[in-house]
Amino acid sequence: MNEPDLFSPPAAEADKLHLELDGWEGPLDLLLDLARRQKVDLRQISILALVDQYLAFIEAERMRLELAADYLVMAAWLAYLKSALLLPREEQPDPDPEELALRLQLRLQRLNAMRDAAARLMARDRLGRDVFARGAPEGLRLDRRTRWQCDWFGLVSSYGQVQVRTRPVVHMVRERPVMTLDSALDRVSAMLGITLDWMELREFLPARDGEWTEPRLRRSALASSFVAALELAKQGRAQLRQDVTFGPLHLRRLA
Amino acid sequence: MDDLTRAVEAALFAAEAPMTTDQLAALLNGAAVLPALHALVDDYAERGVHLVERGGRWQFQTAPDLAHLLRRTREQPRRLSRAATEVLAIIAYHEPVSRAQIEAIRGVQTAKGTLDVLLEAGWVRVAGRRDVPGRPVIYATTADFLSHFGLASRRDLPGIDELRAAGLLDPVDEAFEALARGEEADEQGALEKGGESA
Amino acid sequence: MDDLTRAVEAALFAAEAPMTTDQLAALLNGAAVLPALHALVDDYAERGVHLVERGGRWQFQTAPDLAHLLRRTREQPRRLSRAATEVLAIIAYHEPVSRAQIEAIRGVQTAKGTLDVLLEAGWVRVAGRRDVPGRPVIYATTADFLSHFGLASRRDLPGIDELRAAGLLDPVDEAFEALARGEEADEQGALEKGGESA
Repeated sequence: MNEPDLFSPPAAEADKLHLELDGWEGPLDLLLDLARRQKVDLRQISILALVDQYLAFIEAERMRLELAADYLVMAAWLAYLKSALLLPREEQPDPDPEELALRLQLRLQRLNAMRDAAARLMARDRLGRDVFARGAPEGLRLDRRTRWQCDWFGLVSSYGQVQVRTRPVVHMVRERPVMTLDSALDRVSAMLGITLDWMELREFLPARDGEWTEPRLRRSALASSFVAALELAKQGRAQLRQDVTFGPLHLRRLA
Repeated sequence: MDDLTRAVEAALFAAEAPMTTDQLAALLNGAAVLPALHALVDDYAERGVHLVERGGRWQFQTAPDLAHLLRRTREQPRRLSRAATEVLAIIAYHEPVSRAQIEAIRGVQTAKGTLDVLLEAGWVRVAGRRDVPGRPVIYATTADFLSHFGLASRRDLPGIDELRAAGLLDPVDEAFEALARGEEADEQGALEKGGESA
Repeated sequence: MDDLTRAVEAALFAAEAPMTTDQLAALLNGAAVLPALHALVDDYAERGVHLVERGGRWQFQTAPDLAHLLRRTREQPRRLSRAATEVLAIIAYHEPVSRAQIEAIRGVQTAKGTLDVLLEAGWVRVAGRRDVPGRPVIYATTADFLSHFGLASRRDLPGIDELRAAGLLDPVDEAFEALARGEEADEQGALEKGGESA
């Protein structure tokens, strides 16, 4: 032992440990508890004595309970630390065991500081336990009231809308020239009978003269002829072909 | 302030309900609390909080003259819904008018809430009951209505001819669309379109 | 007592929760309430009820020395487990702090329920995420925490200045580096005897 000050014998050896493992939250907690039993400033604690206490405790408890793995891991690590610390200084392995011991000491100090802080916090005059807020506050009431908004124009125009909506309305449906599906069907099937060649759908429409120049009527004729073509294809009387999407539609008689 | 008075003060402050002198005494190991109560009443007499006795029970309460500070009203502006605006317009043009008449003119049923909103806004009042079977309530506009809309009297409302001249009797697609979308139903809850009164 | 002071007194008395100076000012038409608050603190200093500031919020509460009289009628607040009190202390003294940091100090994993209890009590809140890989959630204390433990601010945490001065709020690595560099040779004198720096 080359550092006798740090590794002095435990101050409170007399404390016999009759403790349940459940009492601690993990090995660090147990170590801190053992360290506190030395009744010295944590900065002057003997790490070696602490290690001995921990190992002795684990050994004793091992007989009685299934020790949690982390307690055993800590025990193994502390056993290693102890043996490293006991080596002559020049033979000490890397990492430096005294550095490891110091780090352990720093951790214990920090946990100890927080444990003390928690105790002091809990001992304060606490609201609802030691001091009390007003038991039955009257409350600061905030009444919300809606201020409805509407302007003159909104009022008057909505009356106009009511009048418009409820006034009797006469609907006139203007007659429109159309090519009916029946006449398109007759026309397309008659024309298919003339040839076996492919014909573009538009070639089935009536020639552009007289009323057939009227664009709306032509659109109607095209639509009806298209439906007629589909109908004939369905009946197995015609064949349809379209080379590209939106391209011209061709049809021919199915022999 | 002596310890007993301090204790009485704290006990009443923290109490969830007014306390009798017996309750206070029991809490404070049988002390005679009445002198402490009277000392506190005097102490608080000029403050924002008073100690008062009501039916043998003691409690702190805020000074009555400060009530206006502790009860605040916040106004929230909100646009009148289309349905409510229509009902208001119909009442204004046709008053006094019953709910059934309003529905006949609008061509749709009117949700209960719609009239309530107008009553709450202070623009419509109940103007009695019509002397017909069922004695339906009839509605009319108020003086507040006139002043809100800047009208000297109901005669200032534009007539049908003026509405037509202003283009306000042209069909407004929007109005139909709104109805079709059930906008009123959203606003008014249980509103049903196309009521039987049409 | 002037009217503003009376009004502040009444407002805090009636309020269901502690109030900030801004909330008070808003209630009292923008008045400068701080002088009134300080006057009231002095006024109540010797009474059974005190006016206190907790994390920027003001509230009346009973004097701590009367606890023994008032406690018996009350339910005890929930007892926290030792784990929960330690976690709470670590969060309060180190905030904002991640779960991993809490666990590094305690040397043990934190059970799921432990943080939940503190969050549910309203003493701890999630204060965002740390901008490091994994973006861990970080925790901090709340204004209710300060109220409950009678702290005007985190600076009032018992012993926080001493802990900070002693480096006990710094992580082990930092403390170790500092010791290795001998920067804190004076404060940590005792450690040097055992440390490798001797």
